Amino acid sequence: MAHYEIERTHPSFIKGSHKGRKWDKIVPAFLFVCTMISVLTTVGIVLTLVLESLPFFADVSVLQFLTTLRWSPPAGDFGILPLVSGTLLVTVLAMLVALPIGMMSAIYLSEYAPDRVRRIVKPVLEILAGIPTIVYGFFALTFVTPLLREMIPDMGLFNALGAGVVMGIMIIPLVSSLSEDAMSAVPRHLREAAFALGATRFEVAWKVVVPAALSGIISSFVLALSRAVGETMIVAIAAGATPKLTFSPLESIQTMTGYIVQVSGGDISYGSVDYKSIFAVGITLFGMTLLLNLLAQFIARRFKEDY
Amino acid sequence: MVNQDPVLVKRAKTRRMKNRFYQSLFFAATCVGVVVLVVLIVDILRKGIGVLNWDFLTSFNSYRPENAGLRGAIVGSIWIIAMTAPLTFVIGVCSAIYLEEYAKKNRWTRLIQLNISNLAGVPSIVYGLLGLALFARGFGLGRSILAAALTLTLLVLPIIIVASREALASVPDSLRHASYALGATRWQTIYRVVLPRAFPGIMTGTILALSRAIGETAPLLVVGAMAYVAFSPRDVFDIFTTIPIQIYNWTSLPQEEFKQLASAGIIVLLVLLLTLNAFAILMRNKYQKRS
Amino acid sequence: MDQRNTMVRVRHLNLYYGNTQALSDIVLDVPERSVTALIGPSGCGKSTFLRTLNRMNDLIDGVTIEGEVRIGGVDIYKDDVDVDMLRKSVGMVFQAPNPFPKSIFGNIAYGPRIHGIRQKRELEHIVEKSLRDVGLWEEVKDRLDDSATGLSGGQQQRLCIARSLAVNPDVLLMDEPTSALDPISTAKIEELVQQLKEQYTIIIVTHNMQQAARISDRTAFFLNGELIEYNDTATLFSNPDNPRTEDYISGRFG
Amino acid sequence: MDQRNTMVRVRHLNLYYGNTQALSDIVLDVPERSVTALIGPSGCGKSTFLRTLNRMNDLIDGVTIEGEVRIGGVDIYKDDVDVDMLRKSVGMVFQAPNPFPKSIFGNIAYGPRIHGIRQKRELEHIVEKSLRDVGLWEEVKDRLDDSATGLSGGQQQRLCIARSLAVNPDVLLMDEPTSALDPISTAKIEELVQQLKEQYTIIIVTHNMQQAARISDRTAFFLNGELIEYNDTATLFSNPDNPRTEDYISGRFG
Amino acid sequence: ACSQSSGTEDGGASEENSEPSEESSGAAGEEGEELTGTVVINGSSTVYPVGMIAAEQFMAEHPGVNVTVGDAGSGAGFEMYAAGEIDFSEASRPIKPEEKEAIKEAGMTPVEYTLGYDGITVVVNAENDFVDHLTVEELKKIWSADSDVQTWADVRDGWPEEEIVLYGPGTESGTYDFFIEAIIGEEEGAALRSDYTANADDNILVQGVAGDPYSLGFFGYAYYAENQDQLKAVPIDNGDGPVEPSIETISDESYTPLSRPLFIYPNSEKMKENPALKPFVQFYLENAKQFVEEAGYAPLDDAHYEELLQKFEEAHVDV
Ligand SMILES: Nc1ncnc2c1ncn2[C@@H]1O[C@H](COP(=O)(O)OP(=O)(O)OP(=O)(O)O)[C@@H](O)[C@H]1O
Ligand SMILES: Nc1ncnc2c1ncn2[C@@H]1O[C@H](COP(=O)(O)OP(=O)(O)OP(=O)(O)O)[C@@H](O)[C@H]1O
Ligand SMILES: [Mg+2]
Ligand SMILES: [Mg+2]
Ligand SMILES: O=P([O-])([O-])[O-]
Repeated sequence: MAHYEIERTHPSFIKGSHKGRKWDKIVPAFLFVCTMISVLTTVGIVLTLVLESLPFFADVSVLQFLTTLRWSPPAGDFGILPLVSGTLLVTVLAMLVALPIGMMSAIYLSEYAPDRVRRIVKPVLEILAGIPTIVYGFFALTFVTPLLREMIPDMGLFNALGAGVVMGIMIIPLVSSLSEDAMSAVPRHLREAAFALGATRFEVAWKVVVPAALSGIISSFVLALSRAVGETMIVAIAAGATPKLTFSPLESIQTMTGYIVQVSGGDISYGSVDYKSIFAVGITLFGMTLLLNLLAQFIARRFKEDY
Repeated sequence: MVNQDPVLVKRAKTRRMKNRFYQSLFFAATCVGVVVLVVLIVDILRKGIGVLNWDFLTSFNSYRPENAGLRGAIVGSIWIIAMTAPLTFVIGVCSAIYLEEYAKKNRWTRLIQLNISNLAGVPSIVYGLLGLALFARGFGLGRSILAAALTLTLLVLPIIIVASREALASVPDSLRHASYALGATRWQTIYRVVLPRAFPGIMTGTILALSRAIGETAPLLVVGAMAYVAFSPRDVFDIFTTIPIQIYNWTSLPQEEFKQLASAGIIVLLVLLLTLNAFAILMRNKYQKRS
Repeated sequence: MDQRNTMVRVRHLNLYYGNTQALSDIVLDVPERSVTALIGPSGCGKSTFLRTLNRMNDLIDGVTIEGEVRIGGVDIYKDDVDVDMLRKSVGMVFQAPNPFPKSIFGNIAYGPRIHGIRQKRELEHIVEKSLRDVGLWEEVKDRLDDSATGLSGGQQQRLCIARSLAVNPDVLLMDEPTSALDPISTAKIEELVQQLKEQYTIIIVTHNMQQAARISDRTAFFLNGELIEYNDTATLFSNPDNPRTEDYISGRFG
Repeated sequence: MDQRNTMVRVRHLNLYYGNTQALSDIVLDVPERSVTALIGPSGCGKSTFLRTLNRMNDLIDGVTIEGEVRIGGVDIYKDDVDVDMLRKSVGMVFQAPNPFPKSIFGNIAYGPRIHGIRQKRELEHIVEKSLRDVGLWEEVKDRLDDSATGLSGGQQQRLCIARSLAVNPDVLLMDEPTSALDPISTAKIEELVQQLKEQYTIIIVTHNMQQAARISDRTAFFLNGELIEYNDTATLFSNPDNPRTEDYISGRFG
Repeated sequence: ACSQSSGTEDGGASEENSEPSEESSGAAGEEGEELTGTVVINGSSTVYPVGMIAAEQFMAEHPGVNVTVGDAGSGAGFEMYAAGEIDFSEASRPIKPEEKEAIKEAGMTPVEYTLGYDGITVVVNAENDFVDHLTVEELKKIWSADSDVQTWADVRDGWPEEEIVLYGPGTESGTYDFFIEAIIGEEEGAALRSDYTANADDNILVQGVAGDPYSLGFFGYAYYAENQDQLKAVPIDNGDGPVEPSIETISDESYTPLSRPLFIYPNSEKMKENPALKPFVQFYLENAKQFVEEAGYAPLDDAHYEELLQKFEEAHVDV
């Protein structure tokens, strides 16, 4: 094969001073620092919670904390389970509302609604997520619960049901918007393939789009779940402040967040075990959300589908 | 049609009905959210609109309900948002850029991602505890606007990071390649090609984050928001109150009149929220048109 | 050719996207069990026309259609036509292979399942037959449960064809089915089309005139939404009636 | 041809994606101001090879490169090479047109701007010249501020070529630049390539052998990551040395 | 540079005031001289309205001063006190030994001033027509941790066989502690029964009792006073016959044992740095009776307030 003389020996791309260069050194460093803030936040949270709860666990053993069935600080009973059950109860109720409704709204918006309708309805639903939670708290107490009590007369004024339902409504847009995003991201050609086989819109949505978007949908579920577990003001206002190991939605309960906010605004002495207990509850809560997220990550990866 | 198999035709009819049934069901589900929103807003308007007037917006809080207004809280909320917005935006977008454009896709990056999505689920009150320990006490910022704004920044940061990452990831690689192929550096590519294109999505994330920040109550209670502040804060080290805090406080007083004020406060908060959302949607539409 | 029945019969078809007309007064008859190629420059309306034949255009907002389209004698734009059943009878293969993110088996079985076939045995039979028809059976029979997205581009496209065949259509529409494929995969699909026309009526869009010449019995040349010329492929390429057809096939115009 | 200088000189190039080898011991010289076509079946490494020439593979994690690539005499994988400036000298055009979501003007001016040109006059001059070079000036001169994404596919691809020219490269790499385009746009781009080789060294990947034959001076045939044959286009197509080349160009194998 | 304990240095009003702050503080109380600075109050949410009234009226006289009031809770108030973050803490219970210790360790001495009383009011639904009064014993029977009272009939013979629905503040509330002390007894670890419906917000308790015909609850007097149409206060018999809660009966201490004192703990050490603080505390104490009444609580007799002022002056001769 032919060989040729080489003409230029000093092309311009030998390293010299180039304008973009300096930014390409500084920028990543700065960006990295910004990213580290999130990591440090976690470190900060864990440190705060651990350090502040150490005195608590000096008084109350971890075993006692995890296994006692009663939460009654004045009596010296610090069993987290009633608070956990309260949290779970409200969360389950909220999910029962938010997941089906959110999911169905997402399917409607992504598969059925005309573009014009989607462009209006989606942000309107998103408003639900932006309404301050104390507003929901009072909505639950003064609107939803009375309504529910007409149907279920022997339900208490404070109950897990009203709080859970309203929390579920608040969370709807988290599910509907994020799932809708995931469904919209399913390429059009997959839908067309199904239509071309004679599928109805429902069959396309349910058997093609939803499975293809499943990992996104599950992520939205978990985000919703985490939000429900961590929600504070709604339960503080509407669910009562009665730590109770119960799974009856008609009763008044207390959640972990509800406990923390009430104690931190209460009158008890900051030196007391009662006060320190909020950090122990905080750690439990943090651990729970962490577990949920790990689970989500795992599930999302299992269901990840490439299209 | 060619093969009018009667069994199939009958089945087709059921399938069509099934489709129609589900369409109605899904539509109804969508309406639930919208209807609740309307009910919520009507309920609040009914309770609060009567006391909502100019005086309410321009007077400070008072023990006399007829004199009480929201001024200190409005100014406080604006201060907090004015601090939180740029901080979250810069830190959040920068983190997203780092994770999406610079970080190697290795175990550490995945760990950071997991950490961020985990932070998104950490209860806001826990951020309050952190803010108190770290900013108010640790950094000696006291119970100030700055301490509160920093707390809220950490609180809403995951929201904006996640949204911005999505936006950045949705920018097609072909655009990046085009830019690199012209000899652009990584930063030039990001700054001039990727970011403009991702901007609408980033805006959405920002607004969602700020909406959350505006309405937060629990962490600010812990960080030290005041219930009665009868002056407008002058700098970020000042004591503060915010609209949701004021609402919360009014609802806990015995007098019925304060509850009306609380409803009026909620209206103001919602108006602020909707303005912010509208702004976001406008920005989003403006930039979406171009690309 | 003339002894065969007409499978697709189009009369005075006009189609508008909003206010812009994309198809003007198309008249054309397609005999059954033949391959018809649609050629023409980009944007001339080939895909649009193809999509009127299985009413895929219904999915696009703002499309208006006038005229008559009969398939197997039935006016498919009549109110009493069940669109889903129409699409079952008129299969479609797209430019880019678009397998569902499901298993190979799940892809082929999707159509039969939605049309009511539940028995595993029957499904397995259909899957095997369809894959054999496209010559993919030997290549994939040991990994029917693997994801279809793991196949190569050419295999994916054949899978998509098999998926269309699995619902037992009469007509098969193909919109540039090989334009994203390498020459070898293209050759395989061209061969397949030749086999399939024994059973199916095939209408294929292509921007590759050699391909049209190689595989089709009749060719339709579209330009600016009009059907300029429609004839036996051999005639159209060797001896076109219309000077614009000649200009186009000789690569002379834009 | 032999009186021309070598612009690209590749010696014993091996490339690995992780552990799988995608290029094996490639040796090849490209003379300046010529068109070299890279052909071969899908997945044979054409794009991969092209991307080693402007180090676009650096953007992919886990790529290892051995051997020597010299452009204009400089070993571009040496440490003292400024990759950004290399890419300025070695332009690239992609398979799918990828204009920035900016104005037509903004697209062309992007490169000059990032390389430090700020003056409006100078930019205007570059934009006009680049657009003239690709024959797009007359078509778009009245709407330079319109979004480039509003152009037709063929126009977009020519815009992308103009955008590459605007930074004044020595080498132009094109990866199947016409495979997404209709025949008329394709013809325009082929014509353009013929003009551009007066000034630039062009290396073009194509899976269309007719195209390779029409436009290139030399052709390289790749198979499974190996360079099977590299020769004058006329020779390679009429009288290939290697039987596998012959099999491929005659469409005989897969 | 936090503003919590600021004098004129970082008070924004200082621009209007050409005179140095030390002088103006010396002239505190005199008309015409503008006082500047910020006073930060935090603590009990029960006492909060009193503080707010004091703040607002003080600021009306001294527009240069900013008084802000928080309602973070008595415990939080003392904690901020110890951390040196506030000028003034309010409490609905006396300071606990460990809190006092913490404050002393930080180099401060909390001085306690009793402002007045809040009568913890035991209430039933307005429709309840059988409860005429309850004895302390009966309350104890109902509320003690090992209570077996399920229906009203369990409380007193002849009352209906209807389930008694209980409402009360949560364990974190000062009212909870006080109620235990007054009704159950002072022994360590005493608690109320845990199966009642608790809430931190008295307004919400009001709604609970108002919505349940067979309910019983207890909370601060002001919340009863504002909702007399929906609630009925239960007279309490502590051995001397049933006494109905009212401002008078609470004030004259005949309503026992459920009157709980409200306190303030001005931070004496801060007075040295903060020129606005002493005049404010003085103003607060001088008008305490009026403020307490206005907030809906029961004031003490005039002699008590004179004592308060005297105590204050003795404590702060040096400032
Ligand atoms: N959804 C749509 N809305 C509006 N106009 C459309 C739409 N789809 C296609 N068109 C327009 O209709 C005309 C015909 O398009 P069509 O896709 O049928 O062309 P084609 O012949 O298939 O071209 P190609 O070879 O590029 O696929 C074009 O001008 C196109 O821009
Ligand atoms: N980023 C990557 N990571 C791992 N393997 C890759 C990557 N890109 C390409 N390959 C593999 O390297 C081989 C060569 O790919 P390349 O894209 O260079 O082929 P090509 O000749 O350009 O094919 P085509 O004609 O389809 O574009 C293929 O087997 C491909 O699967
Ligand atoms: Mg088309
Ligand atoms: Mg390639
Ligand atoms: O803040 P507490 O009034 O309930 O004492």
